[in-house]
Amino acid sequence: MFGLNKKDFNLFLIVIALTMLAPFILNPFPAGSGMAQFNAGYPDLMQRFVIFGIFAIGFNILFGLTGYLSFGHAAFLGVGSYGAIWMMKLVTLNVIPAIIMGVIVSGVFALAIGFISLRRSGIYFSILTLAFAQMSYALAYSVLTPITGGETGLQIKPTDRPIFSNLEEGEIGRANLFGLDMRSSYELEVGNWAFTFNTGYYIAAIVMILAFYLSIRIFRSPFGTMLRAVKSNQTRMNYTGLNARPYTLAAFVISGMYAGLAGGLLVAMDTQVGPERMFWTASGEVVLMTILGGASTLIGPVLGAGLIKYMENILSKINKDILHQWFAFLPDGIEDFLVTIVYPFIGKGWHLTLGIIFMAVVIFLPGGLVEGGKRFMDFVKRKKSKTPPSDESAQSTPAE
Amino acid sequence: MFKSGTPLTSLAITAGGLIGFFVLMIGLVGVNAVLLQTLDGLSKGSAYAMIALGLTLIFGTLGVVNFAHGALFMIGAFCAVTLSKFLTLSKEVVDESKTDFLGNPLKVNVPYVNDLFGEATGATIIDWAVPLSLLFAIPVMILVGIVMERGLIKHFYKRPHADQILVTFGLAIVLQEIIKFYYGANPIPTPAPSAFSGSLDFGALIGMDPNLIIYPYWRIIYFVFAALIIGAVFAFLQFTTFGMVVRAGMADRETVQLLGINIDRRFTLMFGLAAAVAGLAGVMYTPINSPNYHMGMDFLVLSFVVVVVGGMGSLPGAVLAGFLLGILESFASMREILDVLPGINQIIIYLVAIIILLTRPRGLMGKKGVMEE
Amino acid sequence: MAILEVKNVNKRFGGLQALGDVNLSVEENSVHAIIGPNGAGKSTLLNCLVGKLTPDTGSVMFDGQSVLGRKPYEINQMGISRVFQTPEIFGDLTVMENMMIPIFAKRDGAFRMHAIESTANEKGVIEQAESMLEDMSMIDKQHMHAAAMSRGDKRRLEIGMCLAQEPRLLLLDEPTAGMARADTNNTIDLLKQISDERNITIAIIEHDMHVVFSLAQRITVLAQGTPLVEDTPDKIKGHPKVREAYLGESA
Amino acid sequence: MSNSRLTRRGLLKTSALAGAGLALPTIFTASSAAAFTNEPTGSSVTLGFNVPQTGPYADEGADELRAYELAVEHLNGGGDGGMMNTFSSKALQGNGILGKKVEFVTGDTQTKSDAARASAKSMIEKDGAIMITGGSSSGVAVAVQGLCQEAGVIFMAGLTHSNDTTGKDRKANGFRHFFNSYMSGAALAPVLANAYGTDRKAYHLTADYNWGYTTEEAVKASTEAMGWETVAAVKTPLTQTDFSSYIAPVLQSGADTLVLNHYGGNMVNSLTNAVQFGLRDKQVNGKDFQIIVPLYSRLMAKGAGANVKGIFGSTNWHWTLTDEGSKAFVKSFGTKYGFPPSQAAHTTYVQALLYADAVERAGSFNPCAVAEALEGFEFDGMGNGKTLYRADDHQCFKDVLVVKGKENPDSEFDLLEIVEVTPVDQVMYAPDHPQMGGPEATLGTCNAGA
Repeated sequence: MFGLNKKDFNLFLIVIALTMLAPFILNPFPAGSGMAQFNAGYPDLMQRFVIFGIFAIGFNILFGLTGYLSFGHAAFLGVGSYGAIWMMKLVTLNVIPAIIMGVIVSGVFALAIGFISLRRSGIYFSILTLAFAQMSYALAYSVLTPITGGETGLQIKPTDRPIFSNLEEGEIGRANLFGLDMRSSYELEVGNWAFTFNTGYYIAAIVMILAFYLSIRIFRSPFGTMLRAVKSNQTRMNYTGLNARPYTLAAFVISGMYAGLAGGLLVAMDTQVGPERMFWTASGEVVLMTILGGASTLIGPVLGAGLIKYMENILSKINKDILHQWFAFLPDGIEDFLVTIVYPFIGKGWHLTLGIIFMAVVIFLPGGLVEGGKRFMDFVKRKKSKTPPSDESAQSTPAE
Repeated sequence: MFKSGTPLTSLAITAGGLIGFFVLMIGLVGVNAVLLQTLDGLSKGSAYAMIALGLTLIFGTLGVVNFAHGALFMIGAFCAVTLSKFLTLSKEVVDESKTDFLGNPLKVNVPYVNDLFGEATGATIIDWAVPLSLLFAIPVMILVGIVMERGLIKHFYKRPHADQILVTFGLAIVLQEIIKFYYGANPIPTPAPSAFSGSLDFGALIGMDPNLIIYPYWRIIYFVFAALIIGAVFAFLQFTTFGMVVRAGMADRETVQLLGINIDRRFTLMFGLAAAVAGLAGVMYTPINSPNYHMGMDFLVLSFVVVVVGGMGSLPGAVLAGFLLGILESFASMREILDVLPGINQIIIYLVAIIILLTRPRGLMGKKGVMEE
Repeated sequence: MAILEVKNVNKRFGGLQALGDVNLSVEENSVHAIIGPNGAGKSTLLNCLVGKLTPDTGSVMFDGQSVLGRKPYEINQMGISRVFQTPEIFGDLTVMENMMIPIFAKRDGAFRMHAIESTANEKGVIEQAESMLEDMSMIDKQHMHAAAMSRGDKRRLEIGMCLAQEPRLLLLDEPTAGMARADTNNTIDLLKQISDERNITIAIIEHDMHVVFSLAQRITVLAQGTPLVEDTPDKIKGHPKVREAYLGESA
Repeated sequence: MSNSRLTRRGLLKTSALAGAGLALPTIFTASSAAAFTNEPTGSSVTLGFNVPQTGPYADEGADELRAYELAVEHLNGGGDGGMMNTFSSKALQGNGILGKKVEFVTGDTQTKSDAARASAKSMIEKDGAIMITGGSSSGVAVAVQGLCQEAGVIFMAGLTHSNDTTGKDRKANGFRHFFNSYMSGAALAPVLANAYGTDRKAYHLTADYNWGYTTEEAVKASTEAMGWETVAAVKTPLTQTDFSSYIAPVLQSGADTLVLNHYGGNMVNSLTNAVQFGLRDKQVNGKDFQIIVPLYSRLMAKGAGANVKGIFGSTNWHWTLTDEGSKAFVKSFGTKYGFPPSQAAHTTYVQALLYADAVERAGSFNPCAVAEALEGFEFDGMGNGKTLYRADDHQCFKDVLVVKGKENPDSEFDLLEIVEVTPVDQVMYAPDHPQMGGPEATLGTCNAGA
């Protein structure tokens, strides 16, 4: 179906189901209950899940397939965002031209940076990309302030009058899709549960599904095979009459355009850009997302992106009061004790939990979350069939 | 092609370039400014060189992408903080003549060392906390390095670089969060002994007008200290049997193992050594800038750039690149330069890194085949 | 007609004269061996042919066109394939994928952006790859990861990949180095078969005289970077200069 | 789960239709029944405290959060009431806001505009916050202010000192109590002239981003107006940690005063470096060399240790103030937490109270009504003397403190001494002042969302 083999098609269906039903899946706890804290089904976070999913999928096309580790990918996200917001400020508030603009701008940017950086490989390549991204960040923050807004970034202001718009005097333009406001939502109430269906989220989700579909196609195409060949053995590649440079450059540009797409979508969902979006930690974040989920797997990067964004947005919001509420049913002494134990890991300590998860995943699940999922499935299967453990599962851990 | 690969040629090229650069700069901004910024570049470069040296031992030679190296620098700095906190452990004495912010009688902290050694000696000991911390930091850092290697890094030598990045980044976050938990996020002042406050007037020494070329004593000490440490590490690797085995192991690990030498144990010790170098760099850095929990991350990216610009697997390359980038950064911050090229101070290091990597594929003195895949 | 013509090629590395005035011509559809003691410059010569090194002076013509100044992949696209001393294959890919890549390269050239088509739909390429794998008798291993195979199999695969490109000249760099006798013989048979059936010129660098004399129609002996003699195997066998080069001055 | 937090979602429990059937989907944009975004319908109201909990300003964020918790306690009638007792407006009853119990959610801005907006959005979308407040940098303040304008909730800025927040980036839904670069310059200049004379050559080091630019501009303008000469102004990167190469050439330039337009970590490091160079022991042009830090933060200044001694700067508020409001606040904060509050804590506490008071006076949570109640509001008893929330740009005008690093501190909190309380008239400016974005700067119109 759709040119996918059965396995990929099933995965694709699962991804469609997950994204379309996300408002339900991410809101498993009734509103008002103590566990509601863990609900992630509100528009902003759902949007971030899919947008950073796109970012990571794109990064994985470069890193997972060719093995080239770019440490400056956030620059393309940022540049795409700037391109998109200028489109909205000057031309139209419709999100489609803005997103297209983001993709084009970052594609051109990626072409230039990739052309230079891909003259080197391995760590030298990584440092070149890092250097370009850091330069972009530093300049955007300072001397390019007239274009980028500097520290305070760019927003749509009441004085912005895009060419194709009919705003009233003093009205602040809103991102829309042919009049459909990105921020409009339907609220569905079922018993104690409340589910939000947000226009912006669904647009971003559809874009992510398309981006995911495209990435499957790329993975399964001769081009994808060539990219894996680049990773595997460049010498053989050269002596098989293949020029590795345009392949890696194409992968780099595609992946830069994915980043630009994510950047454009970020602006479409939330019309604002700041230069921190290009800081090296943001580049590092997408690397971590991809590795955490499972590099060179199709779904891994999306899972990694989801986990990191979940931690950042949910864990950081838990504070001491909430802890006290959770443990309120316990005797005071035990309650205080538990709060003291848990407190360093939540709220302002969410970084600590993140660090521990990074370490735990890489130590216990080499290959990332996808590998963890596989092991779990193997475990379930083995339980079902009640056969003694075969060697197969042990081998499924890649040795290298 | 053999020729251009030798360290000597690259040194010659660098030296030639630098001389030309200096002449140009002197023409532009005058000899005083150039002298001053060179001095500053050397002191700035000392920190870069020391951190890069330790990182190269781990990253350039053991092949482990150690994102926790910045954290080692930070832990070193907090060794100094910890010792000075320890020395100022105090009992509270109520001073009835003053009041605190709530209007209650003021509680004054009197350090125990004052009780033990008398007020004058106690104050001196506290004053010298940073140099004293060196003694404290060496065993702590070596231990930290060894525990880190045995407990974690050891299992990652053969894993992909991606896994190494994830695990060491995770470790770096955990380490800095632990420090933040105990010491807070704000910088903690850790001054140098008062004997070293103020600055040396170089200009006056060589007969120029006073105040033209002044430089803080502590930064000069830092430079000398860095030179000593770097020299010691080189001497250690060059002249001891241990060092020879390690160098051989860097070149060809399997052969050395075939010779029946336990290279793993030596690598562990080398990790300890690298940690100690980073840590000592951190201890001595505390008076220059008050340490805070994320100072390691601030240096992390820069130190990777320095190592790679120096060339993977080359210790002299790392040191050379450290000083080179330090000096260039200093020059780029001069207002005469900034008037012509606004914002150049923001990007100089990265710009130079790009130029060097494009003209010299393996950095200044890199070895072929180290982490090029 | 000579398909490969090497004229007056010189190559120095610093103070070392690696190749001195090498002249060599390889006849079309022949098996030509280049032998010589260690350090004779065999590998340097080979690298000059495939574009990894550029000679300081001289010319290298393939089928009437100069290969100098071209990149390895361009030279390959001209019709020269190379088999390495240690098999260079795509270890992370399956055997089938390994075999498809040269076929794509043959069909699509050095670069083509075929990013949307599914590899599974490339029926023509798959059929060709299958038939080549059958020829190499590795069809049963097609789903294996290439890195997991034995060294002999890797060698077969590499040769198969080169053949799949239908090259006009196949260069082999000590293809049997480090192989057991049985594997060596299999490789000899394979190469013989190729030369008989496929219309491919073969140039082989080899240490193992058994291999050389079983295969070659002409042999060039290289010593200290210079060709000593070039002749038929029978003549080479008894040539005094060759004995000298190989056995020292005892001849 | 005895006292589960009631959020907007929580309230649905009571308002949801009986039975498990599907409720009618409602669209809550233009045609919604609610009058404004997150209109509180239950017995409680949720405020969003968005402060840096990770990153370099985490300690300031923590102090802001303490102040907020204290404010909530006081609003709900707990504790000693703090500044509610000294506040000139007596609308607050200690029974929550408009009788609704005040609850709050917290978030981490990470001092990044993206993260700050994500956090604020989650408060608005998930927790139903009716007002967002906090922050410790102008980048974040401008970003979140813009978001609140779009979403239709009130934003009460925390620590943000850039002119832009209520200058060119001012928004109808955003309010700032903290002072700004212009006020720092205007307040400092006369004091500096007094202490150091009117014939000085100043050398500026400026953080290379918006806040740095506005501060440099303000300090330059006001010091030049009284006769100082600006020798040079050099921009330093935000990510710079070692300022030695910028400080080394200062003496060569012939300047006798160094102005450090730096904040936070930059300020601590540049000041430490400058003192290291022994600049303050030098004599130039026959005068003692001086260093000035336009914006002081006591929390951060602590990081510079003894280096701050004798160095002039300005601050929004300091715990040693002796007016009734300040005393009440220090007492109630100090009693609860064991140390005196910072200026960040003060401004956020005041903002929380001002918001609550405005709601009470407006009689509605509707952001437009609240904005109207805040605009032109004059009050006293909040630690800064008589204060005006100007309607034109939503900036508070009040006295500004000029402070100096204390030579002999009594305790670790006793770092600054107040040199002068510059009266509000001296720091007043026109709403269309060129430093504030000129005549183009506009608040826009109030947005109530829904």
